[in-house]
Formats: sequence, structure tokens, C-alpha cells
Amino acid sequence: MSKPGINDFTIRLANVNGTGSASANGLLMKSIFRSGVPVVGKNVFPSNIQGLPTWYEIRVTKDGYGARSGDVDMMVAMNANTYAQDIASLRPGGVLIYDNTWPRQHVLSRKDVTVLGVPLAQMVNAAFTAARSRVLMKNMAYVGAVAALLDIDKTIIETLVQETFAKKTKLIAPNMQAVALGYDYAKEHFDCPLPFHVQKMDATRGKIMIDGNTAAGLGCVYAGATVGAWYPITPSTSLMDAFKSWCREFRVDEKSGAHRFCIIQAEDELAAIGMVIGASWNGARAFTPTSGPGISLMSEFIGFAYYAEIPAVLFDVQRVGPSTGMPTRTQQGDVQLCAYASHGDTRHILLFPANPAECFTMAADAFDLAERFQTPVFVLSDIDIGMNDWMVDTLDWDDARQPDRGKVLSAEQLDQMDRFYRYRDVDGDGIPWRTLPGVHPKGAYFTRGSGHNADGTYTEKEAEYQEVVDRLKRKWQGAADKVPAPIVRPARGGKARWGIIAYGSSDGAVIEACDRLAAQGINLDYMRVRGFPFAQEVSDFVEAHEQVFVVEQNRDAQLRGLMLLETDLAREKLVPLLHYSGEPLASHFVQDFILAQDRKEKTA
Amino acid sequence: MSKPGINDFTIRLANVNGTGSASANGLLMKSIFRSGVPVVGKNVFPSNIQGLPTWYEIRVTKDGYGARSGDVDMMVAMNANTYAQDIASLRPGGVLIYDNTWPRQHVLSRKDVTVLGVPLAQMVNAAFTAARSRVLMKNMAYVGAVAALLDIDKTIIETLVQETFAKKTKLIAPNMQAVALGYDYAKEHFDCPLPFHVQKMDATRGKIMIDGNTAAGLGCVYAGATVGAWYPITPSTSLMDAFKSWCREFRVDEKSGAHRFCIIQAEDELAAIGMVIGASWNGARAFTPTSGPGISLMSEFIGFAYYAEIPAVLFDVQRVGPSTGMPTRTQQGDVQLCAYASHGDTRHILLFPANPAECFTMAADAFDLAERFQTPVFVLSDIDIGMNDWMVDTLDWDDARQPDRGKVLSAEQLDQMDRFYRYRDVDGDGIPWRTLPGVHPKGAYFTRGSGHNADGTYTEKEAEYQEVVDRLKRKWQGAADKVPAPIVRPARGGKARWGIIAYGSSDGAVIEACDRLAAQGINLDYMRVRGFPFAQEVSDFVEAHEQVFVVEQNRDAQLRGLMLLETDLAREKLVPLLHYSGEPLASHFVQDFILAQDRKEKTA
Amino acid sequence: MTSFAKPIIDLKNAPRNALGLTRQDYEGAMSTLCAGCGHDSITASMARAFFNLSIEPYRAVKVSGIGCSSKTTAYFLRESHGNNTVHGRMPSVATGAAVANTGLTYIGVSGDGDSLSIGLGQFAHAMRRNVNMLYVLENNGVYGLTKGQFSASADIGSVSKKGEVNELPPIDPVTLALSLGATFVARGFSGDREQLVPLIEAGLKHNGFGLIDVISPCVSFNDHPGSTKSYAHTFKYYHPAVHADYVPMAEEIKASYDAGEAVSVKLHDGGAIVLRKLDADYDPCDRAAAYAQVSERAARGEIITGLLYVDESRKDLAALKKLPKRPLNTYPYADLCPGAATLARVMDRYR
Amino acid sequence: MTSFAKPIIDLKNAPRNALGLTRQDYEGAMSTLCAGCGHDSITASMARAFFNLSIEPYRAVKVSGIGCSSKTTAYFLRESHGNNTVHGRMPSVATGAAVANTGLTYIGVSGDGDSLSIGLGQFAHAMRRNVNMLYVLENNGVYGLTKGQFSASADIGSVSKKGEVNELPPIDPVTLALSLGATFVARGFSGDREQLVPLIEAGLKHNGFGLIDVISPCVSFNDHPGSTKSYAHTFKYYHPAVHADYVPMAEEIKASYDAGEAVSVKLHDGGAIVLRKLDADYDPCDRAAAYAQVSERAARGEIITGLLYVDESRKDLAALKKLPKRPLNTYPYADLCPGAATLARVMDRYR
Ligand SMILES: Cc1ncc(C[n+]2csc(CCOP(=O)(O)OP(=O)(O)O)c2C)c(N)n1
Ligand SMILES: Cc1ncc(C[n+]2csc(CCOP(=O)(O)OP(=O)(O)O)c2C)c(N)n1
Ligand code: SF4
Ligand code: SF4
Ligand SMILES: [Mg+2]
Ligand SMILES: [Mg+2]
Repeated sequence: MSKPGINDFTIRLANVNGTGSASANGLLMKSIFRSGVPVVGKNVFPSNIQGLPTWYEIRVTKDGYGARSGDVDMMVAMNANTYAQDIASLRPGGVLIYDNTWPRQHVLSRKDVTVLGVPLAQMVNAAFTAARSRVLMKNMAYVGAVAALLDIDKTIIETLVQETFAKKTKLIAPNMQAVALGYDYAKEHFDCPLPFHVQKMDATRGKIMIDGNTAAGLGCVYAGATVGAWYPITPSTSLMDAFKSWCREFRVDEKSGAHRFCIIQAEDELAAIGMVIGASWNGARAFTPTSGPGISLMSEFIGFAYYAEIPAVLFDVQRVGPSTGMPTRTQQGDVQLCAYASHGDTRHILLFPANPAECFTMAADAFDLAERFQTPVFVLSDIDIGMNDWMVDTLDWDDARQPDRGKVLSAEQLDQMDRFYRYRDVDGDGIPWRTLPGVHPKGAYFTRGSGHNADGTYTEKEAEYQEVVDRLKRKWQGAADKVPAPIVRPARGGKARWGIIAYGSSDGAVIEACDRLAAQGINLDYMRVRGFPFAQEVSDFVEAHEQVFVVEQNRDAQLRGLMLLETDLAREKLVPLLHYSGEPLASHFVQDFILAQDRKEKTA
Repeated sequence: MSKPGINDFTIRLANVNGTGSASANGLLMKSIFRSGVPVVGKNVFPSNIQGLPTWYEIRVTKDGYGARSGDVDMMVAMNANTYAQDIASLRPGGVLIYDNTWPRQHVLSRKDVTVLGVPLAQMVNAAFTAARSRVLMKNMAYVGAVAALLDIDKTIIETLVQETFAKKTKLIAPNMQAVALGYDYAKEHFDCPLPFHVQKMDATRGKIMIDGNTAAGLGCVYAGATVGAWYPITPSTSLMDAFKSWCREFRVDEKSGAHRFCIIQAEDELAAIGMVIGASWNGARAFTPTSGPGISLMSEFIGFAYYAEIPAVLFDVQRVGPSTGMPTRTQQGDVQLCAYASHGDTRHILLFPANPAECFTMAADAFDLAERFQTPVFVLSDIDIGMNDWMVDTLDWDDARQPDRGKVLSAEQLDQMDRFYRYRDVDGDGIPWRTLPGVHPKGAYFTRGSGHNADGTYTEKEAEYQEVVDRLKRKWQGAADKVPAPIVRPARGGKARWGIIAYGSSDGAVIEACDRLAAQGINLDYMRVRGFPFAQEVSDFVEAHEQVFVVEQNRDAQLRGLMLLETDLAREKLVPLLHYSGEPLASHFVQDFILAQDRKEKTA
Repeated sequence: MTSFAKPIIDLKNAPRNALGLTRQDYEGAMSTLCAGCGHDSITASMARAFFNLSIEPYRAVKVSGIGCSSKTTAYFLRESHGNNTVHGRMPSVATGAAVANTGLTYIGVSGDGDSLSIGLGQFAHAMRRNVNMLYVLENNGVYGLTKGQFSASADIGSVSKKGEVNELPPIDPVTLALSLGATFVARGFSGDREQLVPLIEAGLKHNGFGLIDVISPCVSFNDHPGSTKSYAHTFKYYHPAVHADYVPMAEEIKASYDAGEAVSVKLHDGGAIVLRKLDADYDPCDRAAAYAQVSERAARGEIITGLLYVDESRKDLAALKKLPKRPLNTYPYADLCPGAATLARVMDRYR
Repeated sequence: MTSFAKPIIDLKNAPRNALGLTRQDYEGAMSTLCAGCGHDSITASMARAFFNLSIEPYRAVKVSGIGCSSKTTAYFLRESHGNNTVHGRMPSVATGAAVANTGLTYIGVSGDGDSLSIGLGQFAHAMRRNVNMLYVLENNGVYGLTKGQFSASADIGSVSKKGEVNELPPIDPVTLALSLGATFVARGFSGDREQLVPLIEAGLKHNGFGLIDVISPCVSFNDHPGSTKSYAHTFKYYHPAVHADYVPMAEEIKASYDAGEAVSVKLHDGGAIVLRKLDADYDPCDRAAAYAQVSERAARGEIITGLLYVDESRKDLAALKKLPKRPLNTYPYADLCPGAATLARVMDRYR
């Protein structure tokens, strides 16, 4: 553990859910971001609406690392029910802030931390009368106190409050009043700023703070998706909410009020994927956001789309399984399921965004791939990426980009054909041509999930059946170099014996761990896998190293499993590095594992 | 190809479905069995009720092999629509029987086979008037002709007809009349018997002919299963039909008429598995038979049962996938799905019966395992085993056998406990104790698919969550030596460099291939895998050989995949030998593959 | 599901519709159902209705689930796309297709197993959403394709071929539809094409979800004495209440019907459905009354048929979703993608 | 779903029921729902009904799906087994449990999302089967746990917290149940325990599937003006039609009710449900009439409550399946396994 320093520390805020703390905490984080200092924010909330513990963690990281550090330097303990555990999680020398309106025994339990009591309730109750405002303003008051302690520019907070309440300007004054209560109290009673605090930088220019679901929703709009069908499920709900609000902004005809999009809240996940399949089959770009239980329920339909060769885009914002699991905690537990979902021989295309920016770009890629390969494509996000605000490069778009709608025959093309056969491999790439309903009489064919031959007619004949499924396998293999390529980050300190592979939301923690390990003389090349089937580079990377750590947020080393199944790599080379507690991965965890491995090797 | 000989040949009968041919063909097969000669019967039927092609293949095998040979020595071509292909499938020198009531051009297309025309329609129409009888009696007439040609004892046929129509004795005479028509015609017009024909033996004593679904249904009765829930789906329907009729025979209270069983036709597969879970949770032995699409639909519930630790027995009578696929054709395509069904980290116990006798025994084992390990157990049968009559040893039962109901606390035990905690690993075997509703107030706990700790209470705490899922993994691993052990059949000709692994319905073909290859100097040790997780013997077997062929009836080498994932075996050693056309595996296929491999090695 | 190519014979003097097409142009592959199956008659009625309405076959879309009934979409309109989906889930696929392109005519074909057991939820919700499609439920009281289990529409007391007696109350698609707010609810009988063809026409022209529950006997598994879905039983208890005709234009209505004899319901396309009451006291425009009358007849063991309820006033799904006239799937990309400049602008919100 | 242990306080003078248990013995873990949530009131009524009926808590089984409503099974009857299954599929688990052991009392708790969207099929089919259980549908018109989306019971015109207006017709559990042959159909309101507690008692004692649709406002997402499932709206349009009491023994009925004032429905256990009509013309024993009256009230915007339909004559699932008195899960193995000798005998059929 390194000591906290200027622009390098972590604040954890312990609250009760349903009290409006998340927006106050978000505002606090954004005020640091606006100070030009990189931040990481993690919201840990319960599967409940009101009254249970929730935490918000803000890491201030001048080096711009993207993960939790694993340490807590300042604890704002607002939840009496979790005092004990919150105080315990503070590192020695850390700072504890609590509401000392009422006496609290627990704060005395640690001698090695600085305890700062602020009479939040007392001040707020004196200043505000409505019950709900008192609850909300207490949050703003601790934001003020923290701002003072960390030397955050109050005018930045003020601007943020103004932006937040732009449509309810009456609320600006009371909110700023509450901020001032805390701010002034701290200034008056404590040595401000603390040794670790915020100092303006210029490290967030060209960056934004956005969550993955908002970015994915935007990506769907940019991809030209017109049909979205879904069934509410945490943590994917906000993806569709985002798509809806983007569409309301960009896709409503000014004159007629007509919508150039259609969102359907389905009756369940089976219906949601059915709608996506129906719409895609009929030539619209369509998608469904869901989470693990939804994928399980969609399994039958996924196999249908695979076999009948119908595009479909699925966002799986993963949460902790199995079953209902911990719906508000993060995991990468659906990798294997998505890769092979449904009965019979099936295999699918997966994309692994590592952050909200990639949620945006990969959303667009997913539709291209789904239509190019006429098959379901899964974008495997998770709750950490999907629901937390991440600092990423400003999203941009190339206006020259045209969607790849794949091999769809036009009316003119059909007109010139003798006859159309749906499932023939005319181009040798395993991808047949398709037609859309209503375009041309010659385009008609009968889509079925039952046995069919290359011509598209029903069959129960062995050879005809096999011809189709063999082609399906070739087609899928052909996607290996069409999915987003892996990204290699070579070891800083020269040639490395060891490699590390990760995907998705583990990226930030792995990058940081690599840096810190390099500082300790342990060199690691890092490859981030971004798609499945695996590109050849994945094998090459592993081959080039003595051993490779495969970092995953699941119990069963699922991506490693896919590597065992789909590459020729030796099992021994692939060392699972698994984190599956439900918390976002912290860099310490990765670092400690590899250090231990290094020690083991040295003592062996 | 070896020449057909006495008690060593294959008859294929091409019919139209819905014409009653299956029972006539079954009777023909049984008459050979009653002659003391081993037979193999395969019924190949369409997914349709009436009017489409169907085939029945009877292999007469004095050596008692259990698979198709792949050759056809006699073709009874009763379906004008498939004449061309049927004639083509006959081996040179074979015998073609057809109805020459009308002229048929096709029969002339081959000069290298013996063509025998029998005026079946003409004779039958002269003898019978009702339209439906004419259809049915034509079948009996060709049975008669074949019986004459093959020298099958007509009294055996007569007995069989008597047994079949024991409840409709009026039908005995006309059926025998029809048999006689064909029999006499053949005797009169052809050289009877043919060079290859049936000769009485004594090789079927102690054997029965039974299909896997009937045997599995019986196994459920013997296991003490009381609740069966299902949704009709080919080819699993007859399993529940069988269970029902066994229960009607054995489990209806004579006096009250009360049923000591409960079968529910559910509204779909999701409901079927839900009912099984509810009943099992409540202390009844419960099961559901289904096929691939059903497993896909049950996925969410399977994960629930896994995580909440509720026993459940599922029979997956596999058919050709993906999607609806070929519902009346056979495959082993659901192995991987069943092994890891549901989202999140899940893993299940699988059993692989190879024939109807094992359907019986493994049905009973499945309930013991499900209750012992408190988890879903899958019995992976297939349409070949499930719906074809196989010759197996007479089923027997040990009256001393008691079901293993697993760790269920009784009222007395609970009474003596201070407090009951549902998910604690008190015995160190990864298996917690459970309680049943209504037994004792102290037994109460709250079952949930959401995060829970070892005490059984809700949790979102990292360590508590992990403790439970880690134990689940240990528990599952503990099943490796509790599932039916693999069976090794050492090479006949001494130490073998090569091994072969197979499971389920591939067994017969592999045994025969081993014998035939041994005759050609290629020695193979054969291991039949019967359960998953894999016993240590599986690895040991592979380690002991230079390379091992893994025979599977799927495209993607799914069991080999499980071996890659769950053992330390080197990929190179495991050579996939895949057959997935939908036809039951023939011994030639296995043999030819290995011969080719052998040649390749020799020329390499 | 096997489909044999049917020989196409050129009939010079065959009647032609407004598009100049013959009836043959509305046929499909050869049926593989059992001889005498009710479903085949419905298929023929379907083809006839499309012919009569002069709809270009390739502008129609056929969607179905799994079952003997669901196979039939292969047996009519050879030139339209068909989608034989998975068991019980056709309504969702139809819904997705219908919003992707509002310019085509959608027909869903399903069975009683497909719609009332595994598919009950989707069936109900498609009705609620008023998806613009014709939904033909080929109701035989059994699972045909899986060989004769009772379906959820089997009547209490109906006896199966194996001799079992059904004791569970049936789900009646008609009363269910009425209670779920469906906007076009009809019942027909495969044995009465006179009634069925115009019902199909009206259902195709209705703006929203048109349900036709068609009693369609299964000759292989449910046509025996004791069955309440047999030909004999249906013929016996069959009771037409409201006859419906689709009439393309308002003028024609006046011409063909005397005032007072018929009520007409105006349609979006300018045409109308003309209702002739065969039961004087039946009111097909009052949902509650329709429900009451249907249940009452059912309680007496009668099978009431015809256009039992219709409501043209409710928005269909496309209208509820404010979909434009132009089909969503034909918008050029430029009309969908907000472009780089817009993106740059909205990015400011995330700073 | 988190459950805090509630402090158990010993109240010496607390009222005790026939088993000598106090009300506290019928409580569960501390609720984690929002303060004021309707579901918590239902929980309290549930505990009270069990107390009143003197059912041993451990002889009851609680089953639920997923949602705020479905969490509540943790908040009453701490000593009974609970099974918080998966979303929308509780009815099947309850069905399986109920046939495995007919000796216990089964309560299903679900929400409108859980029952009417994802779970519609299972809900409907459990009613058809007449599973012997009480099914409490805590109906708030929204998805509470996923934060306020409309559910399928949202009324046309109801406005969401975000300002969206629902235009889809609601699924009314009561009319749906009536049309599917349910044998006990009631509606209550979380705000009226006087009515609700006896309804629960009657539902628990009914032999077969007892449905109580309970309007249960969601204070966090559906209690604003414009919502038709708010407290204010419900209080305003609330209309009790038939009051129902469970009376344990026939004699007691005579004692407590004057002749003519009430009708009583005899139950299997010797007790009766006594119905007092608050609406003189309401007939809770005539399915068609009940349906008509419920729809008519609904059309007027009224929320009709009480025991709206009851039929004790139909067999419950256990009877349909000819289950013995003795619970299936208690049969000794010897009564289930036919044994070696029998096996040897039947093997002859396969030779
Ligand atoms: C998921 C799934 N479960 C079961 C089946 C088996 N299955 C095929 S058709 C059918 C029932 C068909 O009944 P119905 O819809 O009434 O059609 P019918 O054949 O009577 O016309 C069933 C259960 C299936 N195909 N898919
Ligand atoms: C398969 C699945 N899909 C979605 C969800 C997410 N989910 C949890 S509760 C819920 C809706 C609950 O609504 P309702 O039943 O009305 O309960 P309420 O919270 O309103 O009481 C949903 C959609 C889930 N848990 N599982
Ligand atoms: S089985 Fe019945 S429903 Fe199916 S095709 Fe034959 S008659 Fe028709
Ligand atoms: S969100 Fe609504 S339904 Fe859920 S606990 Fe809160 S008030 Fe109750
Ligand atoms: Mg049917
Ligand atoms: Mg709700």
C-alpha cells in the first residue's frame, strides 16, 4: 500500500439507499473531474429500493488509472448500520467523517485513524424543514465538508449544482446552502485541506465521464438500430432507458411527431429476443439488453437464430450469478453460456467492451457483425462498466462510416436471378445470401429451425443436414479476424517472460498492476481480448510467453475454458487469476496474485 | 464389407408413415429374436404423422453386436417415393423385395441385385375389403414373404400375432391370413430360403428386447419417484407414457383407487422443471423427461436448483439440433449444454446410459445422486436408445437396495439441534444438510436463488457469497467417484498403443469396430465413460495411451471439450471421431475412421 | 414439414383477381398433413381469401410456431416469406417483424397447444399490444404433432383416443381474447369455408390484431366419438351468430346490403366489414355483451361462430408506437445516425 | 431481500390463539421494503389470518417469485419454509410442492409483473389445475423492484412517475381468473385489513386455488396523482361488493348470522365461507354474472372488491390426480418399489 497523496487517494461513502446519496456522491466525483483530476467512481448498491446499505467509492488518481485501488483513505460513514465494517475498512492513518449529531460509540474503536465529526443532521435540520429535503440536504452538506477538506473549488460545485437543477432553479439555492453548511463547518473546525487532497490539473481534457449503458444506448442509435425489445432487469435497464432518451432526442420527426424507432417492453425475455429476431429477419437492426437470467431464458431462441441464420444483437450486462445471485454486483459469469448458448452444436460471436467508450463502438460493431454473419452477437458488458461513470476519451464518430448490412439481395439483384437459394455458400466464405420479406417474389423462402438443406427446403437427409451445419461452423470461424482485434500493451521494462490476458472491466486493474509490478521488476506483456472467436494473435501471444495469467471475474475461469476449447494452447501455460466476489476488480488483487506467484517461483 | 451369411445380415424396410408398418416390422424383428438369434432394430421415422417416408432396419447378428452395420442386404421397398434411394442403398448381391402389383421402372435400375416382386396389394385387396385393413394387411403380407425367404418359423410369428391381439382376438385370423398370403407366395415363386437367412440359435436366452424410454420409466418407478412433470416432446414423450403405465400397474391402490404417483402434463418445459423442483424441494422424488429444446428452456430454473441446492432429475432424450433440428433423428448434441446449463458459474452431474438396461439402472442412480448432492442430475439418453428396441440382459433388481435420500434432517434430529443452518459444510464433504417443509419448526429456512450465506440468510457480502459458491464447486467435484464408473474393455490382442473413448449409444458400434480392427491387427483399448464429473480413471486411461479416439455423435466434440476443461489431459492425445448425421452410429463408420488414421500413420 | 413441390398447371380459363393472378398463384407446397386434417381446409381458405383480396403474395409474411397447424404456412402463398419459429413463441417474432416493416400483411398461424399452453403469455400480450396481424388459431383440442395429448382447449368431459377424460376447464381463445381487450375476435370452423373465407378477409383488413379461432378437427387423434372437437360434434353444436364480409369500398356496401339488415364497421383503408347478425340479439360491438353471450352458449355446449367482436377504434401497435408511414426498415442510414457533429455536441454533457 | 432479525419481545398478556401462540409467532424477518409500501400491510394481514386460523406456522409453505412483493414471504411466518424462486415461475414450484405433500398449507405471493407478464402462462395454468393454494397477487400496477416500469395491470390512461401514459388495456387478474375457470376469486386492498384478513382466511380454507388480487400501492413509483393504483385513487374508487368470513364450524354460522342476511358455502373441512352481500344484486356463485358485474364496474372506473366468485364443487388438483390422503412424500419406499419378483415377471413381456 502506498500512502495517499495529492490527487492520489480514495474516498468511500457509506449511505442508506433511497436517500438520494448517489447523486450527491456523483456530483462530488464530477467536481474532482472538473478540477482536471482523473477519477474512478464505483457505486455499490443493494438489490432494494430503500433503507439498505450502499457505498460509493471515488478514487482520485493523478496517473489516470481506471480501477479501484483496493484501499480507502477517507470514509464518509453515513450509515449507522454499517459503521463497524466501514470503520474497519479504512486504512491506518485514514480519515473518518461521520455525523456527530448523535453520539456514536463505534467511532472510538480505531485509534489509528483521524475521526472528524460533523453535526450534519443538526445543521441541516436547523436550516430546512421538509422531511425529504432534510434527507437530501444532509448529503449536500457532507459534500461541502469533503470539498473543504479536499480543497475542491467551491465554484465548480456550484456550477454542477446549477447544471443539475437547470430545470428546477428553485432548488439551486437550498442545495448550495447545504453545501456551504458542511463546507464552512469543516473550514472552521478542521485543518483544511488534509494532507491528501485535490489540486487542479489538466489531465481530463478530451475526456468525459459516462456509464457504459448510456454509451451503449448511444452506440445503438449511431449504428442505426431501430427496434429495441427488452424486459426490465438490473443492470441492463438503463441501457434501454438511454436508447429511449437518445431516440427521443434524435429520432422524432419534428413535424409529424413520428418515431424513427420502436421500443417494446416485452412480457419477458423470451418475447424480447423473439421480437428482436422478428425485426432483424425483416430487415431492421434490432437488439435486446439483458443480464444472465435473460440469456438463460433466451437460449432456445438463440439457437433458432443461429441455425436459421438471423442477425440479433444482445447486450448481456453481467451480474453475479448463478440464478438471481447478487443482481447489483458485478461478475463476468456468462462468458461460456453466451459462447455456446442453446442445445445442439451452436457457437456464437462475443464482444468484450472494457469501458463505456468501447460500449459505444462495440455496439456499432455488433450490428455490423450480426448482419455480416447473420447470427446472434453478444456484447458482454457488466454492471461495473454498465452502471458506473467511467472517465474515457470523448466519443467520436466517423461520418464516412456506413453500416455493413451484410449479404442482402436487393429487388434488382433478385430480378436478375434465376432462382434464389437461401443457404448456399456461393462465395466460399460460409455466408449465404439472404432476402427480406416484401422485396421481390423471387426472394421468398421458408425460414425454419428444423432441418433444412442448402436450398432452404426442409430435409431429414443426413448429408444435406450436415452440409449446412458444417458451413455454419466455417462461417463462425470466419469471424475470428472480424471481431475487434486484441490489444497488446507490451511490458514497459523490455522483453517479458510472462504475459497476462484480460477482458472487459478488468482492464484498468490489470494495467495498473502491470505498472506497479514493473516497478518491482516483474515484467508482463498484457493482451486484452476483445472478441470471440479468438483471433490468431491470441494464440501467438500465449505461445510467446512462458506462462500467461488469465484474469477473469468468475469462479470457473470461463474465458480460459474457451481458450482450451478453441485454440491449441497448452493448459499449463494458462494460469487462472480469478476474482468473483462481486466487487469491481481492484489493482491490488491482480498485483498480489502475481507477486505471490513470483515468490513461489523464486522459492521453488 | 463382409458377405451376408446365416444369421448375419441386415434387412431394411422402406415404408410410408401412418400405415402401421412399424408394428409389423417390430413383429418381424421379434420373430427372429424368438428364434434365439440376436437382432438390432432401428426405426427411422419422419417428424410427421402420415404420408412421409420411414425406414426400419433389422440387423441379424449372430455375434450379438449392438449397432447398425451400415450395410443393407435385403431391401423391402414399400414406398414408391423413395424407391430410387432405397434401391441404391442395397449392397451388390443384395435382395430387393417390392410390390409388383403395379409396374415399377426403378426396380430395373440395378443389375447387381436380385429383384423379387410380390403382388402384395393385389393379394391383399382380393382377401380384404375394408380400406384400413388393406393398408395394414399389406404389411403383414410382406412379413410373411420375408419370413419365407429367411426361413423364419411361422409358428413363432403366429404366437406373436396372438400375443399382440390378445385383447382383440378377432384380429388374429385375418393377420395370420395376410402373413400366409406373403409366405405362400414366396414359397411358391422363389427359392426359399435365401443363401443368407435365419437359423435357430440359443443366443437370446436371458435377454429381452426393450426400448430405453420404457426402461427409464420403469427405473423411475423402482427408484421410488412419485412426481413426474413434463411437456410433450419427441423423443421423450414415451418415457412419461411408460412411467404412467407402470404406475397404473403398480401404484394404484386397489381399494381406494388412489394413486401413489402424480404425473402432470405441464404447460411448457419451464413449468415442468419448476414442478420437479417444487416437488423435490418438498421431499418427493421428482423428474422430467425432455429433449434439447426443453433443456434450453429450463436453463434458468436449472441454475436456481444448482444454487439453491435442490435435487432434480432430468432425462434429456437427445435429438438432432440446433433448434428444432431433426426431431426424430439421433445425436449427442446436448452434452456441453447440460454440463454447464444456466448463467453464472454452474456445473452439473451427467449420466450417460448406453442402452435401455442402463436407462433402467441409471434412472435409479440419478435420483440417489440428485438427493445425495442436492443438485440437478441429467440422464443423457438419445432417440436411438430411447425409442428403438434393443436387445439387453433381462433387467433385475436387488431387493436389498434402499434409496439414498441424502442428508435430510428428521424431526428428531432437528429437535435435538440448537439451530439449523442450511448451507454449512458440517461434514467437510461440501454437502450441507437440508430439511423438508412441515417437519419441524426448527427446520424452517428461506430458499432463494439470490445471494445467501452458509447460514442460509440473504447476503450481498463478498466473502459470504464466495464461501457458498466455492463449496458448491467442491461438492460437485465430490461426485466424480460417485457417478457410475467408466467401463474398460481391454484390447483383445494384448497391449494397445491406442485407446478409444465413447459414451451412450455409440457403445455397440465401438465394440464391434474394436473387434473388427483387432482382426486386422489394430489393437484398441476401449473405455466407456458413464458419468460426469469424470472419474480419475478417465485421465489414467488416456495417459496410458499414445492417442485416444473420442467417439461422439455431435459436430463439436462436446465430451472431448469437457475433458479439455475438466482434466489435465493433453489436447493432442484426444482425437475427435465425430458422427452427427442423425442416423444411429454404424460400426463401419468407426472402423473406417480408425483404419484411415492407421494408414495415415503408416504412410507418414 | 417436408414440402414437396406441387406441379403447377397452367389453366388458361382460370378466374383471375384484380392483380391478374389465378388461385394457383396463392397456393404453396404440397401438404404433408394427414388426409382429412382440418388444417388443410383452413389453408385452402387462407389462399382463397388472399386471392379474393388481391394481395400480392410477396407482400405477405407468414409466421408460425411448431405443430401440425404451424406447418401449414408452407402450404399457401409460395411467394411470400415464411418463418416457422419455435414452439409457442411466434407472436413475439410476428411483433418484431410487424414493427420493422408496417407495409406488409402479417399472418400468424398457430395451434391450440402452441397458443394456449407454452405460448399463452405471448398470445395474450400480442393481443394486448394490438399487433397488426391476422392470427389464426387452428384449434383441434389436442397436440397433433406429438400424437394426441390433451391441449388446454380440450373441453371438460372430452375423451381422448386412449380413453382418458379431460377434467380441466378449457381455455377458450375467444373469451380470453375478449377479456384481454382484443379488437377483432372471431371463431370459425374448418368445415365451413363459406363463413371462414370472409372472416379471414375481414381479419386481414382489420387494423390491429385479428384473432380467428378455427375449430379444426384432428382426424388422427381427436375425431372419435367422445371428442368434442370432432367433425361430428362440431357440425352438431355449431352455431353461426354473426356473418362478416369485407367490402372494399363504402359505395359497394350500400349496393349489396339492404338497410337495416346489416351493420358496417368502417376500416382504415376505406373499406368496411359488414356484419350480418344471424342471432338477432347478438351484439358484436359490445365487448361485455359479447363475452356474456359467448359464455352462455358455451355453457349450453354450443359452439358459437362468426365475427364475435370487433372494435376498429383502438390504435394498433404501430400507432401506439407512433411509427411513421414509411417502414422503419427502409429508412436510409442518414436519417437514423445523428452524425459526428451532434455527437461532439452531446459529449459536453459528460464533462 | 435482506432480512434483519426482528427483536422478539415476550408479551405476557398478548392474545393467544387456539394453539396458544401469540401474533408474534406469526411474524417474520424485518421488512426491507419502502416505508408505506402496500405490500407490508398485506404481510401483516397474512400473519393475522394465520394467527386467527390457528395454523401451526411450520405446517405452512410460502412460495414466491421475484419482485418487492415476492420478497414479503420472508416477513411473516418465520417458522415456515419459504421458497423465493425465479421471476414469474412460482406457480409451477408451488404446484410441484403441493402434490408432493398435500398435508400442508400453501401460500403463493407474487406481484403484477411476476404474475401477469413473465408469469402469465404459469399463473393461468395453476388456476386451471385448481392447485390447492392461496395465491396473493400484490398488485401495484408497476414493476417496483426494477424501478417503476408499467406492468400489465396498469390501467389505460394511468400516468407513470416519469409522465408516460399507458395506452395498453390492463390485464385484470379477476376477470382473467373468472374466464379461466378459477374457483375462488377475490379482490382486496392493502389499505383495508378489515376486509382483507377474512378474505385471506377464506382463501386459505378454500379447497383449490384461491386468488386474491390485492391492490397494493407502491409509494416509491406509483403513488402519485395520475396513477390509478395510488392510495388516493384506490380509496376513492374502492367498492366492496361481497364480504366473506371463514367460519370454522357449521353451528357457529347459525349463531353469528341472521338467516337471509348471508349465504354460506360449505367447505371440505366442515367449516364454511359466509358471504355477506354489500351489493344486493351481486351474485358470487354465478361465474358469468360475476364476470359481467366485475367488468361493468371496471368500465365505470370502480374497483370492485370482496369475494367475487367462489365454487367449492370443483375438484382440486390433488383430487383430479387421485392422490391419496397420505402425502406422497411420506410413503415408505416399500410401497413405491414393486420389487425384484415383480420385475422378473414383467420382463416376460419383452421376450
Ligand atoms: C420447446 C418445445 N417443446 C415441445 C415441442 C414438441 N411439440 C411439437 S408440436 C407440439 C404441440 C403442437 O400442438 P398444437 O399447437 O395444438 O398443434 P397441432 O399439431 O395440434 O396442430 C409440441 C408439444 C417442441 N417442438 N418444442
Ligand atoms: C428473468 C428475470 N427477468 C427480470 C428480472 C428483473 N425483475 C425483478 S423484479 C421484476 C418485476 C417485479 O414486478 P412485480 O412482480 O410487479 O413486483 P413489485 O416489485 O412491483 O412488487 C423484474 C422485472 C428478474 N429478476 N428475472
Ligand atoms: S395429426 Fe391431426 S392435426 Fe396433425 S396432420 Fe394429422 S390430423 Fe392434422
Ligand atoms: S419500490 Fe414500491 S413496491 Fe417496492 S418496496 Fe418500495 S413501495 Fe413497495
Ligand atoms: Mg392442436
Ligand atoms: Mg408490481
